[in-house]
Amino acid sequence: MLEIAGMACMALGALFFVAGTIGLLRFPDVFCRLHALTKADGMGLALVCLGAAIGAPDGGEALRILLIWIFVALASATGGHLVARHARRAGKLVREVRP
Amino acid sequence: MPEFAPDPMTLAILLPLFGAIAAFLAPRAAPLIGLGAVGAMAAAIAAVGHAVAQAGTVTVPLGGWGAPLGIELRADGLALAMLGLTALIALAVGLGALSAFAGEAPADGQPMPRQRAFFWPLCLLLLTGMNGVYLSADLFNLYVMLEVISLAAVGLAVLGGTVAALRAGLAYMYASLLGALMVLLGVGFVYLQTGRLDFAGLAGAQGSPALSAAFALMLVGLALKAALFPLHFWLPEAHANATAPASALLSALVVKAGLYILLRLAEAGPFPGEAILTLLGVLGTGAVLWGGVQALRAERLKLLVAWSTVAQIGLIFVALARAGTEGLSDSWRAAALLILAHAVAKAGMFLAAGRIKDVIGHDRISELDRSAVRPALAQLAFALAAISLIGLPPSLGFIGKWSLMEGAMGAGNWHWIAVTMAGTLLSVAYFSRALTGFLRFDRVRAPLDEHRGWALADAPPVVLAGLAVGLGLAAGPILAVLDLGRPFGVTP
Amino acid sequence: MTEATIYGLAGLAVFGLGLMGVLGAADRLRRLVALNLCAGGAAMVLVASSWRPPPAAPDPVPHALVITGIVVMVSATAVALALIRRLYSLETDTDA
Amino acid sequence: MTVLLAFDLLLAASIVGLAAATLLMRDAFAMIVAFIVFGMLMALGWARLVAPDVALAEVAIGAGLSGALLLRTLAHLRGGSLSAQGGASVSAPANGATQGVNALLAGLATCALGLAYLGAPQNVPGLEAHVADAMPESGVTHPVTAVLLNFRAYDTLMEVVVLLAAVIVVWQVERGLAETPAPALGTVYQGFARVALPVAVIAGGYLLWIGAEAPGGAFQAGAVLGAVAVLGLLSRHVRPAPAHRPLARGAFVVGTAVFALVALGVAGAGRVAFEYPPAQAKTLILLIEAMVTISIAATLAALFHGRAPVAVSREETDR
Repeated sequence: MLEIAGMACMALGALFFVAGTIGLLRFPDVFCRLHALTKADGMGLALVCLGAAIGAPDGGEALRILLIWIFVALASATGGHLVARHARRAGKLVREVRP
Repeated sequence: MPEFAPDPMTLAILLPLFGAIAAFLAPRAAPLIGLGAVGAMAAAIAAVGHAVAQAGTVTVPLGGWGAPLGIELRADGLALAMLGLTALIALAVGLGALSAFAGEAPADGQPMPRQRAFFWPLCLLLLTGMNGVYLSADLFNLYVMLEVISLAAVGLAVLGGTVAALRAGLAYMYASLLGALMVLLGVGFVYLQTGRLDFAGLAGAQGSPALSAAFALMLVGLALKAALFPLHFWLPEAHANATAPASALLSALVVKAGLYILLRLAEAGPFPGEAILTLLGVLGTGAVLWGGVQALRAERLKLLVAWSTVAQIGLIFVALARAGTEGLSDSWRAAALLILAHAVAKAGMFLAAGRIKDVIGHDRISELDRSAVRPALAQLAFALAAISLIGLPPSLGFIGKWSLMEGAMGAGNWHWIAVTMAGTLLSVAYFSRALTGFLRFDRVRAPLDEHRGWALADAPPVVLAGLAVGLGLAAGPILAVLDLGRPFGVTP
Repeated sequence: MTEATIYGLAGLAVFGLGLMGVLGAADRLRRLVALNLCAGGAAMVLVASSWRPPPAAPDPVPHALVITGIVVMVSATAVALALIRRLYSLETDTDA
Repeated sequence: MTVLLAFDLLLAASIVGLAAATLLMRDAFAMIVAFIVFGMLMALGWARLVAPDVALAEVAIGAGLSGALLLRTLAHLRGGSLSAQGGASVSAPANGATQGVNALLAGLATCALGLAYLGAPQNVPGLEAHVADAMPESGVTHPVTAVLLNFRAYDTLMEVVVLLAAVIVVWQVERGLAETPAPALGTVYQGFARVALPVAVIAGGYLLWIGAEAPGGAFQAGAVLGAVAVLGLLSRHVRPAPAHRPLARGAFVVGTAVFALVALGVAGAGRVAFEYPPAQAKTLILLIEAMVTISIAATLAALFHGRAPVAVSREETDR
């Protein structure tokens, strides 16, 4: 039962990653892409980690997965910030979306 | 004493390593540390020699595991000769480097002149790698050793810091890296087929497509490292633009690592077919001719010397190719002699060329005869080295070429004799371009310079060049050393 | 068709692509990246050679070799990059 | 099983595709990014081949640090910025015909190699039986660590020597080279560094310790600690100064020196070099690993930083 729940979480997480990737490929400018990437991938990562933690053999392993999640989330948030900051300084304007 | 006694083979590899560490930590004392480490290494090599003389082939299973799980060091006569050669050249080049880098002015306020501070750590790391190659009996270990050598060699090649040296150094780096990676993939194929990495595993293997692929990869990779025509493109610029002591090490030792491994592979493996051997011979012929022609066209002395390396390497491949599928039973000895002869003579020649360039101020061949300053001893050394490289008796080069031609005559391989003769004629032609420049005085405009006395820097090239000629008289003992432990399983 | 075959062939393909890059690329940086591709391909062939059909554990020796190879390659890459940076500085100084 | 087979095929195809993309990207920045992704996917493939140690090393060193080194160099070539505008192009005209012939030759050679690979016998027993037999005497329980630090310790020593040679050459080449200004990364990054770096140090130590029994060990730990140092350099928590030079030299050589000394020191009394007495094997291996980790971390950070630390002008320091 737990195994199925874990698998389901991972599958759902993977779906979020796919959505984020589509956003990365399809969105018009760097800020939109970042938005898709950080938001969707953050959710995807959380779900995959949750699924993996459910499947973990013991508490220690689950704790390590939790730590991994925290730090990857922190790192991707910082990374996203750095990309956005660099893009803004380099003068990349938000492209106007045509109606 | 036996309570604490690492074996001399391990010491021969690790002593230069300790020297390199010490020289890196204490740049000011680097020359002293370096010469001390080379001396200690020579002592360890003498101990290896003692052991080999008594037992023939000596092996050390590092870590006590033994092949195939662990790595073994193995020394026989061929390895011993190469070790001794390396120690000799390192000592001479080291002495030469003392004076070559002594006059270097401190650059932009740095505490130590760059070349002096970095020559010794790199040179000693190079010696670690070279000795490791000679003693290794494990394919993957050879790959790692090749990388040690190539990083140290690139460091030495760009020591001068000029744009030309850096460009040539980068091209050299890429060629060397690609060669090493081909060897690595070859090692992968060997492991795929045999599940082992030691030479003994290779010896017992049946021929198969995977092994052929492995041999092809390693052959091409090593030919690239040994600068066999047409894979020689990186060599002339890299060797000509390095500072003289570095050129001497690169030309005398580094290219020999690839050749030595090829010899060892030929000894261990299921032997490559006649077609491959002939191909090697043809490429060697190409190298002899192309290297000779380019040396004739070279405008600078060091470039001429570098092109002559290409030609001489080609001759060594011709020697390898000569024997046919009967194994290298006989021609390997000619190849080994040529490797030794070329190494001693070329080290002396590059040091001499460096001295000539330092004293005269340039090394343009066409203007050598206009110089009022004549570095007589360096020119003598250059001439003596040229005698050995051309192959005039009684030099070591003569003995090498003679044994090559003797064997070829015995087997009726007249075409290889023709190649050897052509190479000899070409070398006479290109070396005499430099030698006539030394001997002509009629184009000097200024009054001839006073004799400036002997410098210590003249000693290493003269000694090396003298040895290149004189060792021919000791060919018997050298051959006896080479046959210790019967590499290639032949009795003389 | 086992995992070893799939990834081994992929490794060879990567090695071949790297080879093409080294021989064909004009740009220094690109040639270096191509050499790194070659190294990756060779490493992949070695790792594939260590694979054993489960439940058997893989052979650890090629794993150790590949770790060594990775460290060696990053060292070589660093040296080549230092040469590239230095060359660039010298060339822009003299050509400008 | 078919799902996994499809996954393997897809992953292998992506790896090859990314390798090709790396070579085809016009912009050097995109090329490097493609190369990093290629390394990540390759590590995933190695995880599929049950080689977690190798995958860890590849992600940390092969993709991570190599990528960082490449990007740093690109920033140098483009005058401090990574974007393609306003910097020298790094390409030169090429000879199309030669290129074509070369590519053709390389393709043919690869096809021949592929045929040879398919012709090779499957699953030839390697050295795993030997390793399994010798494991009890190795002092550790993780086979890859046993191979690296005991059975083939000589190779590993020489690998550390390669790193040492690299840092010596880099210092030699870069003497007197003007420094590229490090990018200012802002307060968010500084905060992240303050939280993450100490944790990463702990993670490095954990990787080193766990290496005796599970995937991990000196190289992965050294890479993590090296990355910590790189992040420290970027956030300017670490500012190399000339006074650090002796310390840096010591850190570079300590791994090699201790490794080689232990290798020689255990010889004697019937043992050869590198033959640790079984009773002390675990202690000696951990000692060597700890020292090698320090050297690897210091060396990787120095390779990233480039030249030897020199005096920095006041203006530059204050910025």
